[in-house]
Amino acid sequence: MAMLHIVNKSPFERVAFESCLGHASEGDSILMIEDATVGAVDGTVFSDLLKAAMADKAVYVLGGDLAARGMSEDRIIDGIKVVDYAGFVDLTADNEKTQSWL
Amino acid sequence: MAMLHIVNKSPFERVAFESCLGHASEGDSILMIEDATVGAVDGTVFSDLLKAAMADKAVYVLGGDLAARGMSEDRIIDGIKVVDYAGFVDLTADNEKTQSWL
Amino acid sequence: MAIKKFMYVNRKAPYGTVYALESLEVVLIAAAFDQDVSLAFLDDGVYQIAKGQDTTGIGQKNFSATYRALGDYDINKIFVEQESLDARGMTADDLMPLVYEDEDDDWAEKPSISIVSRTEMAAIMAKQDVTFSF
Amino acid sequence: MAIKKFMYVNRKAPYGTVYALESLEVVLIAAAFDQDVSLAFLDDGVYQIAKGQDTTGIGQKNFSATYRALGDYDINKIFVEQESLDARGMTADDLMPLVYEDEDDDWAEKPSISIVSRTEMAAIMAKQDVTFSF
Amino acid sequence: MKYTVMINEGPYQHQSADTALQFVRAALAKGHEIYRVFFYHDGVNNGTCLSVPPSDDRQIQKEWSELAKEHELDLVICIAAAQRRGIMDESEAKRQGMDAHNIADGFRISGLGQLIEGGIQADRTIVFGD
Amino acid sequence: MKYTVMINEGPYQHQSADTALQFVRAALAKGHEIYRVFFYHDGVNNGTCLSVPPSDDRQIQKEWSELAKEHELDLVICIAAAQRRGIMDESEAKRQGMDAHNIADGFRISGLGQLIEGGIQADRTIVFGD
Repeated sequence: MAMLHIVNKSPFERVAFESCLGHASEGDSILMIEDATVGAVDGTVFSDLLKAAMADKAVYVLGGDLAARGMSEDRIIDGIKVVDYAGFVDLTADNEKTQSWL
Repeated sequence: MAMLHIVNKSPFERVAFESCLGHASEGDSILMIEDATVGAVDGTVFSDLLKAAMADKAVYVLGGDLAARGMSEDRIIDGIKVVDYAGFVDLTADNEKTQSWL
Repeated sequence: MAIKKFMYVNRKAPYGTVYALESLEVVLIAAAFDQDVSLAFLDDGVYQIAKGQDTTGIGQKNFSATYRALGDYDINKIFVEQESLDARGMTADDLMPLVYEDEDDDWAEKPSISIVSRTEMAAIMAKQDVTFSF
Repeated sequence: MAIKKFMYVNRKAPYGTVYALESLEVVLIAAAFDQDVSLAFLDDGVYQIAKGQDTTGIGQKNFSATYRALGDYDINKIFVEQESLDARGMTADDLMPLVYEDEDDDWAEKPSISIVSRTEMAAIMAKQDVTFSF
Repeated sequence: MKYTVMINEGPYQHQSADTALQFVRAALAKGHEIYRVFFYHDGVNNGTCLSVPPSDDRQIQKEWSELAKEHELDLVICIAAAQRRGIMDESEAKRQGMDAHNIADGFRISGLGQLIEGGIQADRTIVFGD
Repeated sequence: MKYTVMINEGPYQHQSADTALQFVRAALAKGHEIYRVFFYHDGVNNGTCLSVPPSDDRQIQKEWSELAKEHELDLVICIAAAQRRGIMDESEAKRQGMDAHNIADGFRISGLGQLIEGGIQADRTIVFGD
């Protein structure tokens, strides 16, 4: 009964991403889209929190959104997987349900 | 050349209010409206930061917005002045310029 | 068709944006569908059910009384997060006393609100089938 | 009429919302009015002038090249906050090299961007007459 | 797999309107079924036919209309949200005594029950918003 | 004192549209002059005439029209933002070959220069947004 959590808010701007991390369960997946993708970058004030969550959750980032904001894939935290819209669809199919953190 | 800073975002939800406090100058005024009014309440995780800013800045809250969110005026930090829309207008007239923190 | 668990997640303050009001409108409609309905109030969403809301100063309709009617619609699983209250200097006493009449217990009036920890909220969220966020 | 100091404060990431694009559209129009124009990039606004923006994956127009044209419109006071870069793991090298030609110095090419501390940014904001926020 | 998609923001202001469109396209390309797309809050503004974006920009509203035609999508605009924001079909315009309507091809206006029913019928319900 | 007011969000979704209206009312009540109200981003949606909110709710768009009539306000909708979002006056509708327009009484559509000019002319410029 794993859940896909979809986050679209920058972790530097709103509390939504942190709230998501606080409510995702072990074995869940987290997908960063839109402005949330900047949270995938390593070496930020947010990256330690995200790395801690990766201990028992899978984390994905929508590549097109990351690139749009000028952040290249070689800057993101090790272990975060980059997906495109097709991969986004697959994640929603592979997880039994989704929750959007707006 | 004092400035009126207008904040309409909850300090628990977005970084705008904190950013405002970090950029307001000595002698400036800060007005909380809309969702930002919940930041006027004492005893929150935000109240110490606001109290520190009050050392050299005047802080106001729009009373109608505070009441709408169920927070009575006796809960707010000592020294914050409650204004109505007419008082809001006066603040924009009494300060030479305004900056909105959106 | 099997009954699904629907959760309505409310994380935003009322009146500053329309989400609280229009979320409530969905919940009222949802009541007619005989599904399993839960409401979660966390982060700034806790202000939605704060008591004493008075909108006379802002020209918007005060819709908080509608939450009190939820019990009549058999919507009585309302979860409020303790940590969200704490951060905002609030306690359970600051919330409207939302209740319902339990038909399995001689229509005794019971509280609809459960104050839960963040960990408990996470566990409740994990059990849902459909989650609507506003 | 005296020239006024106009500041455009950009605090949001591009593409996630329209504010960055439509703010830039205002700035381009503002250039025609012979006022004193400054741009501030802080908080998530620093991503607006990040280099290497590539929007091919999201179906939106890449408007970042327009920032490079600002110098041609005599808009060359662009302030970027150091603390905002630091928090996001960024440095000045991550920004587009925005430049202008200084007519008072034999059209020498000079950088338009000044990286400033939060304290300096506050002092710059305090000197403006009109502040547009997006 | 059968999807219901909810869209809570209008076009251009928030990317969620774009993302939802891209998601629906990608789901259809993979052979999934889109049971319903429900437009709520400012999302109803995706259904206006009066939008004329710059020619070098994306045409979000038109793209929905075209996608709906191609895949027989059920694009539902919430009537209560639409009334507040000024999105109107021909019959509602008549009822209100208005001489104009602005709903785009392929959209229909209906009640919130369509959202709940969509959530019940679909295997997955995805929310796009701000 | 002479004010220019900028409104960046649409009605109902964000309170800033309400707050701006209340602010303008209060400023007028105090005898100040409203030099211009400029609607940008989703703020252009305040100028639709097709909005029909519930009768017990506030009628934001109509209130602007009435206030404009009473006080001869200059309510300006940004043309570029309006085109993206589907707000159109009669002449633009004709030019675009549309058979409907939806701009409310008292609003006019013009360019961004009106915002800058407003900022230059006014003693105070106030921004309402999200």
